[in-house]
Amino acid sequence: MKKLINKPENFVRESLEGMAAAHSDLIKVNYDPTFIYRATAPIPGKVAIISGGGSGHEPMHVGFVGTGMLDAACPGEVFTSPTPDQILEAAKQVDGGAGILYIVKNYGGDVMNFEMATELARAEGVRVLNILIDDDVAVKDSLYTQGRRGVGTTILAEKICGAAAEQGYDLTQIADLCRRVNLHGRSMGIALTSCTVPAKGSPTFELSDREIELGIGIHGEPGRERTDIKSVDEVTEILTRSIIEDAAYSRTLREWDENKGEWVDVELINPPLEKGDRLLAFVNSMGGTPLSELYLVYRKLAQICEQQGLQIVRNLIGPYITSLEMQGCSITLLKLDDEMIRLWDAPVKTPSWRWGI
Amino acid sequence: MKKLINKPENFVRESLEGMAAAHSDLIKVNYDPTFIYRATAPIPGKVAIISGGGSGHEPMHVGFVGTGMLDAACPGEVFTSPTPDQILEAAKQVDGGAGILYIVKNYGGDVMNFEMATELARAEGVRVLNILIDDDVAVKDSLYTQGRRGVGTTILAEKICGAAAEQGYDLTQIADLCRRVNLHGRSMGIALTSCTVPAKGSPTFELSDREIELGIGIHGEPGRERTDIKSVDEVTEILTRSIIEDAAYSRTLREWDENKGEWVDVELINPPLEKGDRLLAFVNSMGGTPLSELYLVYRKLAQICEQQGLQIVRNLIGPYITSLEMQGCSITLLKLDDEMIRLWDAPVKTPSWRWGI
Amino acid sequence: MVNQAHILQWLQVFATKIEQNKEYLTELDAAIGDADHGINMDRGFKKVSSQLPSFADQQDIGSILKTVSMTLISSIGGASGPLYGTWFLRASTAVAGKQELTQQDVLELLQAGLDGVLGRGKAQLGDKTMVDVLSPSVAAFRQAVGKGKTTLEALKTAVTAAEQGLHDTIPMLAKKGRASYLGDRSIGHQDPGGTSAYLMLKSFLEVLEA
Amino acid sequence: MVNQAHILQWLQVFATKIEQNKEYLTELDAAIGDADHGINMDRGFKKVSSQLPSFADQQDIGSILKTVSMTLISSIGGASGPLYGTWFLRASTAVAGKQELTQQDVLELLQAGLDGVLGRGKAQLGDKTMVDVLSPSVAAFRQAVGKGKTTLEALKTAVTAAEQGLHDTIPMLAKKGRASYLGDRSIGHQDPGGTSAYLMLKSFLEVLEA
Ligand SMILES: Nc1ncnc2c1ncn2[C@@H]1O[C@H](COP(=O)(O)OP(=O)(O)O)[C@@H](O)[C@H]1O
Ligand SMILES: Nc1ncnc2c1ncn2[C@@H]1O[C@H](COP(=O)(O)OP(=O)(O)O)[C@@H](O)[C@H]1O
Ligand SMILES: [Mg+2]
Ligand SMILES: [Mg+2]
Ligand SMILES: [Mg+2]
Ligand SMILES: [Mg+2]
Repeated sequence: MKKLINKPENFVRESLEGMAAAHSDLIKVNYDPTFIYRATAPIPGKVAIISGGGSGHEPMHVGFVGTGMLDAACPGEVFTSPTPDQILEAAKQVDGGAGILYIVKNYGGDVMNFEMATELARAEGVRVLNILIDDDVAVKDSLYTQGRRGVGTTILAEKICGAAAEQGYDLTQIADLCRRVNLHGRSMGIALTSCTVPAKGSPTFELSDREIELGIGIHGEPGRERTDIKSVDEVTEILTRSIIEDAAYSRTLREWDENKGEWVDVELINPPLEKGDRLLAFVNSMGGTPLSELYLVYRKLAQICEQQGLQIVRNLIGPYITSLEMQGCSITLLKLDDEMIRLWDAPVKTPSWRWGI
Repeated sequence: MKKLINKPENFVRESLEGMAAAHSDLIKVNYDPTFIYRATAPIPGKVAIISGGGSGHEPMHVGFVGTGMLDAACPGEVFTSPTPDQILEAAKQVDGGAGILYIVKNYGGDVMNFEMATELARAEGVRVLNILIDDDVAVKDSLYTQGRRGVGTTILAEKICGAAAEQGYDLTQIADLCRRVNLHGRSMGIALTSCTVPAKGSPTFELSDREIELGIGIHGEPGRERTDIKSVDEVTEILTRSIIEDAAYSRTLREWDENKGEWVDVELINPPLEKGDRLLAFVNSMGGTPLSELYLVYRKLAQICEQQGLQIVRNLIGPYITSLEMQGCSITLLKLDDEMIRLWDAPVKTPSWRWGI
Repeated sequence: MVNQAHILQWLQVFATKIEQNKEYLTELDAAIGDADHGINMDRGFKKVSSQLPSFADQQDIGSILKTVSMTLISSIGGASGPLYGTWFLRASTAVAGKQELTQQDVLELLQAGLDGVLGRGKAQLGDKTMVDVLSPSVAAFRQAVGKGKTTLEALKTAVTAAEQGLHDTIPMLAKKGRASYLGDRSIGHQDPGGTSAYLMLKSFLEVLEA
Repeated sequence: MVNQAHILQWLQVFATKIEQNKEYLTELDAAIGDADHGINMDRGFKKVSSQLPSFADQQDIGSILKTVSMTLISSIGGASGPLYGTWFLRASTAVAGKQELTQQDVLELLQAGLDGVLGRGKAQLGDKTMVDVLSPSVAAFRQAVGKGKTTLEALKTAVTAAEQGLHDTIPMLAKKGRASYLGDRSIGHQDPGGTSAYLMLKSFLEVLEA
């Protein structure tokens, strides 16, 4: 294993120390338990947004703490969900009295830890809601399974909800908005190479020089299918068609019901994309893929969308949700409405995402 | 070779097509000859800034065309300098009548092509000056050799001079400013892996799982020295000490003398860093290194600077000057003055660098 | 009767087994997950192991298991953190205040742990998770108790059932956990969380046998 | 006498040699540069090759070489673009307006090309560049002419000197070009640009020999 690290067991902590040193104007880091929060938190009267998940996906989520986005992020060990106590402490740190939204990717580990953290926070009188992101169309069937994973749509929801919180939306409004973003986002990814978890020291899987993994998640795990290497146009076609042709997707997700004071199963349906829809197109690097290649993906994606009568009105291209040094990419298409566009364009100032201020 | 590309010979062009599709609000692309320019160029009365070099370093330079930075960028083939006719056409496209500064990295190929382009533009009555960046301390001796390469300081100069041009500085002032930035910037890099030039199809060099290359440039070429893998703290210590302990560096560089109407050799000296200096610390990924690891580098860098009485007042951390998918990093330290800080903080809006607007 | 010393030994043996099998568990997880199960479990049980001396004066087995649960919840993370955490939490409630455990107590402990995992993770038998190890082992223990077997004998049949259950995860198509994202490709691999669950029961048996 | 047909054949043979040696030149550049010399040269000379038919009616050798120069400058890039471009530009000036070249014309062409490279690149003999091939070959040609040799004979000695010069680049420590950044590690490798320069002279010889 060749990495720019010291001891693997100190990797997450030392990386956060680097962030703390670099961005003391924006963020503060708490180490035991570990979370990153806005230097200005809590902000009285503002809904706080918290996300978290395993480390190894940087800049998500730790790089997105700041004005117009997250109030706190809870990084777990590499590819391992954070623990409930971490999340609880972060919640208490940033609670400005207007409630807290947890934005949670739909992985068993994340879901269970955030559910426990919701229960703990509520037991301490902190008003928390919990919205799941499950946008990965590579996962086909939802019945009796874990359902779809949360991937690219996560950070789009963080940006949009972060802006809404900044503009004074209340907790229910932001939870509704977050759910709506999730219902209109779809993603899929591929890998050219595996990645090496520092504590493991060798690649999670081996791919020959002629193979790629289709339908991967973001934890360095293998994908739905292994196939021969293809041109970027073919790869983009597969990803884009899988997203565009994805039918209405129906499943139940657990949300906290404030009236009942318990978890309820909510039935939710993603409407399929339609001609004339306005889209945000997000081409994401898994970490090791050069920006120049992402633009090749975007080129083909834009061509297909145009042919299909889909209108890309915003885009995001770069390494935002990574799996360490993995080579590969993912595409996310989010159907936008006027409100989402306005919130997307709103100013943001975090260590890894900045515009308008 | 596994890459997200179509035919290698179309790589640069198709990547630019992707950029054109994604950023039509900011840039336009001309294909024959190839250059990218601001959608709003020429801007009458504003000095135009042009840079260029081989492709494969994205986002440098093509991602930095826009408000507050470059007016045009001339990408060559992968790791190959652009040609004089490309640069000339770009110059004619963005000339707003106030003259043009070429910011050129000190590589034989770049220097010769930009010199020819300077001569051609001047012959057509376009006022052009030419400032070289040579900041790579890994190259020791300058006498009778090519001298130091231009690396990290290049984009810092582009940002600072771009802001100056936006604020109405005239051509001589901007050339002086660019030279001053170069005289106060120093860089050094290391590689953990090689990279694969698409047209070649195999890695430029092979490193075993226990080796790293010290003192690399940005063209996927091997470095000054091959050594055993080290911890990130050790690597950072080597890079930082090489920069901090670099003595006054003296050499002659060629610049165009407007009065004499010919090239003159200018003797230039980089003063060494001193206790109390205010620095911009730039930790750059060579492309394939995760952001989390860059923060480990920054962590140690900040510790060393503090011990040495050097004050980091600004920083930049991420993949800005890459060598395709190469894993590794470089550190640049730039001594700042008030004017540079003001210009650094000024708004910028380009495909890959944005703040303030 | 199972006493406090047994419980502490069990935790120690389990922690040691996890440490010894750290890489094995991680490799199993690499095949159908994200290559961290051994690392996760070892992080948690190293903490538990370091806490064991502080339990010396603590006679209440329920309290010990509750502390272990909190330690696991706050140090493992991932899916296995809440699952093992919940297993121990519910187990601790089942034997709250007890200084010694009867055969019936052990049965209730095992059943409560399983119920906790089922409630938290919502997996069903056959989903290729630790449930496929925990569930048949509890059933076997209960059956053995019904047949009048000793605790040790019952635990032996429970471990045998766990081993069989673990083996049975290999041909299963995963429906919960990360392996479920692999679809058909999850077939042919042994479940990592089931493997650690088997080690947990095996450790308990070894302590009682000693 | 060297006529227009010789020149066109020479350009064709050189272009073919570059194509055949594209990978070899690139490998040489991978060792001490950035792995693109063969790719660069091939891009330029493919363009030249495609232009050759359009030269059929063009009898002025100077004009032909000037067009070649412009093509190379605008298509090769890197260090070799300006250098080969300048070689051809200065060579074209040396034989401007000529439809046939005397031995003296060839000497002046070679000398002018070398001077162009020296002026543009500022390399000196021994810096491990194409100058180490071009320079001794011009000297050998000049000497042979002085001794009353034929153009063919003179070119033979020039190519022999070029080959020797190329071989001599191997132990050199590079002082110009990318290889110079390698310091001591540049020693023991043959210069890629010198290799293509040798192929250029060799192609000229083959055409005159044919
Ligand atoms: N919903 C669930 N119910 C029961 N067990 C589960 C569930 N999800 C995952 N598991 C168990 O957890 C194990 C994986 O644990 P681990 O690798 O530590 O967590 P993660 O999947 O978050 O990386 C699986 O092998 C499986 O036995
Ligand atoms: N200053 C110089 N003078 C003469 N020849 C040079 C000089 N710099 C480089 N070269 C020649 O150019 C060759 C490299 O060409 P090429 O690989 O195409 O360009 P680049 O170095 O820009 O990638 C070297 O092998 C060397 O012979
Ligand atoms: Mg995990
Ligand atoms: Mg080159
Ligand atoms: Mg796992
Ligand atoms: Mg080269």
